Amino acid sequence: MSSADSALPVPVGRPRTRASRRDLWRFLAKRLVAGAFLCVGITLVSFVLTQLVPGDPAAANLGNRAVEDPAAVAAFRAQYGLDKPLPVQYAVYLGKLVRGDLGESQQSHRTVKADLAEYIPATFELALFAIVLSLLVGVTLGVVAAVFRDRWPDQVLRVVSLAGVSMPTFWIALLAFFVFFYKLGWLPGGGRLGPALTPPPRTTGMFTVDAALAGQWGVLGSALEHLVLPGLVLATYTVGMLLRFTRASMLEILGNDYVRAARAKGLPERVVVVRHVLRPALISIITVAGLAFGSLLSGTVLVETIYSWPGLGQYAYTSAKNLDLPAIMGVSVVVAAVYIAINLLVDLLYGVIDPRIRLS
Amino acid sequence: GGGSSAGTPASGTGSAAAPANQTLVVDTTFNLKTVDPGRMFETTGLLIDRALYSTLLTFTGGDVKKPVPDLAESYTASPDGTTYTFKLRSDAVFSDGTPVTSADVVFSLNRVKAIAGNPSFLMAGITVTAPDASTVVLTSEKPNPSIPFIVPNPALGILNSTAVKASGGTDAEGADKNDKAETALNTASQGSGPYTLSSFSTTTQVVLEANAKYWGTKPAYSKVVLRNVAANVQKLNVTKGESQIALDLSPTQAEGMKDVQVVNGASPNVFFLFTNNDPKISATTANKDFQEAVRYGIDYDGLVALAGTGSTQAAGVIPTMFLGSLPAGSGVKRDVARAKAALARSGISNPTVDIGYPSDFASNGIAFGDLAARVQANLKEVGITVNLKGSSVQTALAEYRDGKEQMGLWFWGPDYPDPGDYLVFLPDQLVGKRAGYVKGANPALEALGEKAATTVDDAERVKLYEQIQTELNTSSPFMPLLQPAQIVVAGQSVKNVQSNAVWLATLSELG
Amino acid sequence: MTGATPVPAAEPTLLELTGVAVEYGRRGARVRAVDGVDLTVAAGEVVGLVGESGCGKSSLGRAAVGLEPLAAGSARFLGEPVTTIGRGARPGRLRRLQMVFQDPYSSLNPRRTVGDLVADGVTLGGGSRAEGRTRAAALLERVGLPASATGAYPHEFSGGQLQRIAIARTLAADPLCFVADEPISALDASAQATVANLLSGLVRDSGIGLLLVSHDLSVVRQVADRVAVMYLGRVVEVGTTEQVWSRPQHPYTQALVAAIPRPDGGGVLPADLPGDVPDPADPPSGCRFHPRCPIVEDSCRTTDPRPETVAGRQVACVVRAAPAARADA
Amino acid sequence: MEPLLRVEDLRVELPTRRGLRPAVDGLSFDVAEGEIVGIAGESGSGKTMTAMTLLGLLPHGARTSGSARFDGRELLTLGRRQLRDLRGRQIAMVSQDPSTALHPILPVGTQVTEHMRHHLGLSKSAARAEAVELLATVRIPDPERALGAYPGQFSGGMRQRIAIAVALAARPRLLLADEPTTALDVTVQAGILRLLDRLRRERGLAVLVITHDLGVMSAVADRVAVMYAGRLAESGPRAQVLATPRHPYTRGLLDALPHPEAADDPARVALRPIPGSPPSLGDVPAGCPFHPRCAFAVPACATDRPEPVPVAAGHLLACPPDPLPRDGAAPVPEGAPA
Amino acid sequence: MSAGSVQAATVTTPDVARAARAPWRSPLALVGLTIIVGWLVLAVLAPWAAPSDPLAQDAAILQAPSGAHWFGTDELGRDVLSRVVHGARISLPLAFVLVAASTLIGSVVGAVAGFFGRWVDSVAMRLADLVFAFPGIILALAIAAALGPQLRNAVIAVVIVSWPGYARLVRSLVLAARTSQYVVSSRLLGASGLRTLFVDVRPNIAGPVLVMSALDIGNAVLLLSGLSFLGLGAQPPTPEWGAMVAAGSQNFDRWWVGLFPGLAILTVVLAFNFVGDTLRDVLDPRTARALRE
Ligand SMILES: Nc1ncnc2c1ncn2[C@@H]1O[C@H](COP(=O)(O)OP(=O)(O)OP(=O)(O)O)[C@@H](O)[C@H]1O
Ligand SMILES: Nc1ncnc2c1ncn2[C@@H]1O[C@H](COP(=O)(O)OP(=O)(O)OP(=O)(O)O)[C@@H](O)[C@H]1O
Ligand SMILES: [Mg+2]
Ligand SMILES: [Mg+2]
Repeated sequence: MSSADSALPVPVGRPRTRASRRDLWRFLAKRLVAGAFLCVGITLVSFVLTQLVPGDPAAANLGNRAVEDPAAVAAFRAQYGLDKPLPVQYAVYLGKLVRGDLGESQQSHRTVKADLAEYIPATFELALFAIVLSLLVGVTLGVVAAVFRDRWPDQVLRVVSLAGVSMPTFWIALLAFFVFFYKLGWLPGGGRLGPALTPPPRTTGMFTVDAALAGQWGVLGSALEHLVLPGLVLATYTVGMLLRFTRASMLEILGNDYVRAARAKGLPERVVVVRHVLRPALISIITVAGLAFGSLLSGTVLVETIYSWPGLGQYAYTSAKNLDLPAIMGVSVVVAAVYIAINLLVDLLYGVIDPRIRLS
Repeated sequence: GGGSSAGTPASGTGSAAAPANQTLVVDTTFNLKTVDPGRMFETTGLLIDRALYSTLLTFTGGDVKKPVPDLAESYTASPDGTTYTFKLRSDAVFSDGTPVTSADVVFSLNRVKAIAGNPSFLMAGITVTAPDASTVVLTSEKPNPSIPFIVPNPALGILNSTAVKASGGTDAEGADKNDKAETALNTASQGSGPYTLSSFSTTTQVVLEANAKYWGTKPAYSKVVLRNVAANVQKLNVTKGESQIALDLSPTQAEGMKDVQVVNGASPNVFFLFTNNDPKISATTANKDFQEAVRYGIDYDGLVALAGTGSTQAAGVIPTMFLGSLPAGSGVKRDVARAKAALARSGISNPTVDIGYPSDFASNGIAFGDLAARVQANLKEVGITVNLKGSSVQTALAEYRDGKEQMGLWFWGPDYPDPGDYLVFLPDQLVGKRAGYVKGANPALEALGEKAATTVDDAERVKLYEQIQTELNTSSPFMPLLQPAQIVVAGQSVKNVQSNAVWLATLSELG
Repeated sequence: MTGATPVPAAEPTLLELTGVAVEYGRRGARVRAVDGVDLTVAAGEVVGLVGESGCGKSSLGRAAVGLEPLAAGSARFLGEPVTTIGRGARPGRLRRLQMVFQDPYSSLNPRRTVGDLVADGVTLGGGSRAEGRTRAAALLERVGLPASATGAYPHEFSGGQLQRIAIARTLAADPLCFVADEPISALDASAQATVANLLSGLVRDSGIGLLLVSHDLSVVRQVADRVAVMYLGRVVEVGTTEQVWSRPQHPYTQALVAAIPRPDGGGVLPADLPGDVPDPADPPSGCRFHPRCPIVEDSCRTTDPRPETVAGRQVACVVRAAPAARADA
Repeated sequence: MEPLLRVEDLRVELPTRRGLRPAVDGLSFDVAEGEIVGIAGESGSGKTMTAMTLLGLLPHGARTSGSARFDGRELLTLGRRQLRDLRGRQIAMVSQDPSTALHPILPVGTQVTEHMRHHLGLSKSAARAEAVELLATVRIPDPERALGAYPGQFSGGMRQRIAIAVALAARPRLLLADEPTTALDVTVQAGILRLLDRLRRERGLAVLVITHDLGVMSAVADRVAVMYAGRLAESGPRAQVLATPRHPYTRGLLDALPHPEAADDPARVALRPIPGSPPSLGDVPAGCPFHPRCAFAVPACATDRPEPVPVAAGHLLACPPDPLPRDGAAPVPEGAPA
Repeated sequence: MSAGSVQAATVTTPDVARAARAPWRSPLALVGLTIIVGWLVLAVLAPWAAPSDPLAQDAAILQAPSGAHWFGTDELGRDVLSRVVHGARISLPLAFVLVAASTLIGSVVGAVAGFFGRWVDSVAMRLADLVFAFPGIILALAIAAALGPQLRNAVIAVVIVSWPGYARLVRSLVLAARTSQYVVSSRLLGASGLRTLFVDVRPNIAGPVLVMSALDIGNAVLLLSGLSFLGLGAQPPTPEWGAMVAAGSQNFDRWWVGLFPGLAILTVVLAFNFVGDTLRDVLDPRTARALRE
């Protein structure tokens, strides 16, 4: 062989661990700052929105008689700082927010933080159950649809997924409730636990987890039983969404040269599909899963109301109805924070899955 | 006197006595902010606080016409109706075992007043004193014959003053800012009632446990779980035995239920319509002939049918179960011809008016939107065009309270079970003003009202209130429509199920 | 062959690039893709620009027509500066400086008819629609397509035809000079030949100046009068096509020429140039080619060579310049 | 003895909207051990489909006929399992674009070893060791570290070397190289061509090189087949086909290229494109598919399907008129400028 | 050199033509289209097609489906079938209006953001972020609560919630198109940025936007009926499907009151999704991608 063929050493792109770690921190810091601004924006929007409401929080939260009593109204206004000019109210709110104080709910007479601490885990438990379920079912079926592209399983799944995203959540929730609880009696209706049971000692606030931690298997069973119906209902939309999307991104990737190359290597089809196709497809699936989580939160408003699930959705609904300003703003901040966190998580997961992002 | 509020069980009750260790599951749609009596005035709070706190007087079963002894074994009223002296019983103790004294009563009642919260109006103009450890005197500035009907209110439940003070409670001036006991009271109750608070959430469930130190008859159920459940689900739960009591079913929902007791009480809520008497708001609605046209144009029977079995036409503004109510059947009857004649007399051609109502609100299973639509249809037959202007309860309430609605469709729920609470409909009073019914609109009626407010004698009072209502039914801008049914549905095992007009049901009486 | 002399610049210079630099990226991570390039294009002249992938040919071409801002240096067209394209319309005088892109499929709007696309060149210059239409038909025939093509959409044509349409579109603006960025590398062999012939024909017939960017030296050789060879953002050698092809001076040019396989059936393996183009963000010190250079000397690692005349053309190589300088002395 | 790969009268029909259409039609060629055979032709002439047929990776609904025997086994009728065992292990592929042929998010190590372990049953460490050796063979600097790196961290030329390493990992006997250098710079291309040449010499690897670049063909192939519209136009030893092409299409391809051999010609000769463009799948003209573009076409060309016939030792030609001179001089078709 | 001939011209296929042919290729789209047309016809002919006045309370309440009342009667003795049929007159036009409004607003904002860039872009996109950070129904809830529970306000709420999707899509398409070679070459020929926006970019955006709108109609129907279900949209006695389901949910065992309006929602949404999904396959497989950027 000619000497010219002896390649000179060429720098292989070296894994830039140190630099990339610093970049990671910078990236995180940037996202967090942006997130903080978003949160402030959100509070401003919800503040303005609630001011638009023609009603009066005092009227909404004081009784019929008390509202006619100037002393009671004044006391109420003073208690919630409603006697101050609007910009001051907002500034005071922001000031407290920075210190982690979300104010006191006018409906529950508790700090919004305490309320949220109770409701967030409930919703998180439900949403997590639903999203995990959707990911398992949606992604699996999406893979099946892609593998069987244009053949009957694909056609069937196409209808299934479209049906999933077309179901009115509230209707399917009622239907499921009626059928599985009332008619068949297979599953309990509403609530997080059977009435005879006391919630497990609080660690995470998620009954299933807490019950498991405390070893209270009966409670765990009941908590799981209660999760099933609302969880399934909540998941119908996201299963459809993820199925369709998984199929699309799988197909996009199946068309790539590197998949053909993997097949040409004689790898078993399972390895090709899982390692060479699904893995890169996960990058976009994760994005959609993040979006799906957002739509789940929307779904919780309806589902929690129907299933008496004491969570964020119900809280948001009742606060909006009662013009409970601190609660509405608290919910908004939390939801925005969740949104930011999920986006961040999605971005970080990209890095885990995709070395191109991790390394650049 | 009117219809009995004590319902009769729809079907036979179970025979076996409930075992002492049984749990009672009660489903209700929570309207609950707190169980601190000083701040509480919502339906669910009343239900719970009745079980947690004893009051000076109380009502038993469904009878709210007759206050009976609770912590006070007896009381006397001064003839002028300004001073009420209560004698406390000696054996009553709080749940921590300390005896109930007059100091606790004074503290509790003063605290309600000082906090200036929702129930503070109950104590308006009333001062409380304790001449000795077992005597409490309530003195009112004006004669106040309602006091025996006010003190049973669970908001006036008697707190263990020592314990409450220890957790930051105060009855002094400035309690609106300084009283910090609410959180503590939402964690553990400090009362002498049949139950104690075991766990509390304003949205999920509240658990009560029998008060081991209760001085009265021990309740049958050792534990009560109140769950926040929507009415439609309550029905399923109680049918399936998942709960024993459902408190919020509408008549329609309760119709035809099998294997449960349906206790069909009457609700003290009176739905009414008003046409604004203020010509500045609407010259049309302020017109007397127009008002008559509306009054006789409405199909009261149709509305009652709409409200479902158990509902009745409200003969006057005072509900049947309260003193002074008009006899059933004495209400206005529809007379389309008369209505048309009145309309013709008014000289207004093609009257068009807006009607305001809370469109997102239903009470006793009746949606205001449905009622309004009915009213619209009724009045159309008379020749009046009604535009439905429903809005969210908060928005509508604001308009209503500001007296801006041309026509309004609302209900009045009693603050306490006494006809005195219904003087608000008179000119220049709370509700009267909302309908533009101002001072001087009916001087004779106003005089009657003043007299009724200070009369102590029951027979006299009944007469006065009947007169007032008849006058209202003749010339006021108010048209009482109906009194819906208040239904308690209970499983077969529960005994002594009665519906109470003030606090829905007395949990400690259930067997 | 005597031609060691540069092509006399008898024709007026149309495009003049001096010290052009193009940078990408944000502060902190700036990459200098083109670094101080001098180049001219005269009327009726085809200047070829060759080099390995990523060496900055396209960047230079884009900068020359005002599609990239200059980080340094100047680009002048007919003596006036080429302004970078902004949000508004390009100044009218620059309309005669145009560009043809590599990918014919993406340089024509798929939703518009070929006729409209070509007529753009006329109407955007203030011509009427009718003028545009007649001109479009004429130009399509000029590039060898039937006038009836005006009614069709781009997807109805093959790559070679599309490239000719793209050229017709450019011609509608009556360019004096244009830059063609790899106009034929996406095409089949025979379509390549068609388009290459079309381009060189245009230059000869209309006296248009052409800067032809290509990574394929053999194509450039076929079409260009002069060739500039780029390496990592710099021009390392400029000379007549003949000089560069037959007697390359710069070691990089030599490697480039030697690596071209010849389809003569001879079975000769082309010579290999080991290594890769370094990262432009972090160019080697001294001569940028020195890590891969077969004739590297110590001074190459430190001295950044300036273009000097070697054997009748400009070469930026310390080693090659040295004997020339000695000879000159 | 039969050569390693013998393709005879291969026909591949692909599903189109208008039904099955032949993408490869009556193609025959051999590849012997240690031999590099080139298939040339314009875009769409069926080169890639030929390779895919050999791997059993045709699109859904494709139909094949004829025969393709590898080491005596008929590939066209092999079952899915057997085909899978053959792929990578016996016949491997390197495809055109190194930036897409390697999986962007799997480490190089995985891509080199996964099928090695599957086919050869090697342990993880053994496979790694072999992979290191292999990467060294294809001249990847610092192979140890390269195993943990991702394709994106390498330049185009390096990636193609890695792709070749991946193809060679399970020690195949035949390498299908589909335009292995098209996306690369000439300098890098030279390195890859040298690598292929070395592999065949050192390992006795048989290589089928698919390309439209006759320069590449000329550099590495021992024998050359030229395809047009799915049919064989001409095939034979490299020197014969490229230096003295007999088919007008081969000639046209050569003329359309820049003319390095005219290096001494001071007056540059204009390139001579083949007029028209290749037919698309589905409307291949009857008779000789090239006849509408052929300067030498005779009436019979439009009707009679030309079959490849031997015109010299190992030289097949599918052009009955056989109009070109035998000395390799460029002919002058009528109408062309002298 | 010879003149290349124009290849046998397959029919020119701009989007509209392709979109129009889409349903005939896919049975699902055909089913969807049939359902939509069916509902539209019902909506137009409702006064004649419905057996009775949707507001007339003249039957016995809560009767099970029977020959007289195919879908039974509701809690006020109204004919459920008539109400479901009349519901189409509310949901369908509103869904179209809604999507048209969001599309218009979103496209304009997106185009302006993409075209002007810099702070205009930042402001528009931060606004969009703000909306995205709220789950749709929670924001709609807040808006509907703030403006008051009325169908009109619910529509406004849904528009506010859904325009950012279009803005992002259009912006990303504009950004992509802005650097595309055909836009650049127009720019070189002297077209201003604005002109290319209309001449070159707009037709290329139409497809994806159309797909998104088609897929969004279903979502709009869902969101709107969800708000009505919660009591924040249509008010009684309006025969709106979501509100009817809510009414039906008050009496679970009288399943017919809520089942049929729910089915109506499902069929309409499903039909639009069938059509939208097919359109996406035909017009733009990458809408979903662009959406995320
Ligand atoms: N828009 C851009 N942003 C950042 N870097 C860029 C951009 N365009 C080009 N570059 C970088 O600038 C350098 C020169 O790129 P350019 O496209 O000019 O090279 P080229 O010679 O045209 O290459 P090719 O032959 O591959 O087209 C490369 O390193 C490239 O990565
Ligand atoms: N999946 C497919 N389905 C239908 N037809 C196809 C498919 N893939 C390729 N074809 C068609 O088959 C014919 C042969 O394609 P092939 O890819 O083999 O050509 P090629 O010679 O490799 O061309 P290129 O040089 O462009 O790679 C072409 O007309 C092509 O359009
Ligand atoms: Mg380039
Ligand atoms: Mg190919």
